[in-house]
Amino acid sequence: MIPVIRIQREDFDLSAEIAALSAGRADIGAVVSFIGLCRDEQGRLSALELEHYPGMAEAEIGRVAAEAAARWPLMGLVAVHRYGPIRPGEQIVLVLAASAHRRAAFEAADFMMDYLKTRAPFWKREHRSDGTLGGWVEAKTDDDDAAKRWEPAP
Amino acid sequence: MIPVIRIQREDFDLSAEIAALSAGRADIGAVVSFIGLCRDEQGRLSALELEHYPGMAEAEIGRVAAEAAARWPLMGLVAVHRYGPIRPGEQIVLVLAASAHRRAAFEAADFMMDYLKTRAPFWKREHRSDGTLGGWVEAKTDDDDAAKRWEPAP
Amino acid sequence: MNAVSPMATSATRTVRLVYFAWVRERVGLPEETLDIPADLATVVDLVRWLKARGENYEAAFARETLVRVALDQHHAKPQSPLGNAREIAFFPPMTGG
Amino acid sequence: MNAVSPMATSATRTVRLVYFAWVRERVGLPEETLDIPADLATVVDLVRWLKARGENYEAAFARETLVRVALDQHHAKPQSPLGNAREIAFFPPMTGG
Repeated sequence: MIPVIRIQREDFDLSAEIAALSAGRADIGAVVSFIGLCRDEQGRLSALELEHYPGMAEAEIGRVAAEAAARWPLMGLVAVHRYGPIRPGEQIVLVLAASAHRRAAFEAADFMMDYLKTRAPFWKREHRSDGTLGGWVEAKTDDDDAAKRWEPAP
Repeated sequence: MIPVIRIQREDFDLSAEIAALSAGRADIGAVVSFIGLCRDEQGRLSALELEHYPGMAEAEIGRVAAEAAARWPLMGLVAVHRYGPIRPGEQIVLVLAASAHRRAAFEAADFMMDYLKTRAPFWKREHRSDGTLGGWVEAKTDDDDAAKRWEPAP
Repeated sequence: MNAVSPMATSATRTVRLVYFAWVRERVGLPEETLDIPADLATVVDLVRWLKARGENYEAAFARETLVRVALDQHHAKPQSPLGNAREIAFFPPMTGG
Repeated sequence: MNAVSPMATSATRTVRLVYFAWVRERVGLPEETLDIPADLATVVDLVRWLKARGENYEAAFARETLVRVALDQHHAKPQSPLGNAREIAFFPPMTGG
């Protein structure tokens, strides 16, 4: 199983990604997908600008994917993360995990998102509806806590 | 938030369901979807035949959806379950949960699938590749255990 | 025995019984409308009454605890009172999803 | 002080420093190639050396613990040895996904 990892400016199509993953095979029983979308925060935002660290973004998501593949019996794993300006309602990130059974697919997708949030080198900046440039979005300690769920108990 | 629940013979399209869910709004930050597919079990199966209890299938999935909606702050919830003959590689079931944040979307989709497995009145029968009629698929105690994860600790 | 008068025991009510999957195959019918004794209190009482009706029901309910029941399209338990349920469904543990 | 000869302290090596998000804005550069003293052992040593270079670095690393680091595109910690890293990146906690 070779994970598919892409960092791109363009939008992505979930159905096409699932079709590519499952084409010509009948051993997949469960596909879990996550899509992260840009919110307008009650109309406050006109866009998010996503900055990333080219090279490391692919490498780091690849390392997270390799961990997921080692941990669950996956038949497919896809992570697509966009950069550049993204408007409210648009898609930012996609994670897809396929397995014979649902538990592995759910856990792997959940794990991927938690680690992508805390380890993938992307930074969001707000553009406000009033035309001004907003601040950099602050990291949530929630996200660190979420990622810690996957670590072995001390 | 009114859950969308459909029991149908025809296939479904995930991207279309997500588009319908999120059309014209920019408050959704996370969409988690689950698709269950028919496996061929190493070539042993030519199809699964899905029998259901019309009326109760919609009603029971509706009750599970209402529980999910009471438990998580959801902005969209879709469950589509097919019946009739389904060939390996084809889609059987779809669950979609949308929320402002990923944790609620993941948990609600996971919860929906666990309860759908143990409470929705559907039964699978195997049709074998050698042309004979196989047996009824037996329920897994795994599925009961999975559903119990959501109950309050005794 | 005074509490149960001959009139009460002969009283019946009409219910629709529906069967699915291998329960349906063993009973040999997808559904039937039956007059059942009005004094059957619980699901288990009904199952035992059905088993006395013939071998097909004996076969379907051979392992009573394996068969699930719904009263008017709501899941119920063997000890659940039948109440005024008009549609009673018997089926194996579910395997959808 | 005998252990540290003048020659050793004047030895340098060339690294590429890259900055992202508000670290980039405060430093005022997206990247730069610098000759750093070869005896800087850890990330913290490098950060303190950078802060002595100017106010822009002072501002970027005002709260040292808030800035994250990657050595040759692998996450590292303040106490991590610099080793032979050629590309050293500084950035705020990530907010992707």
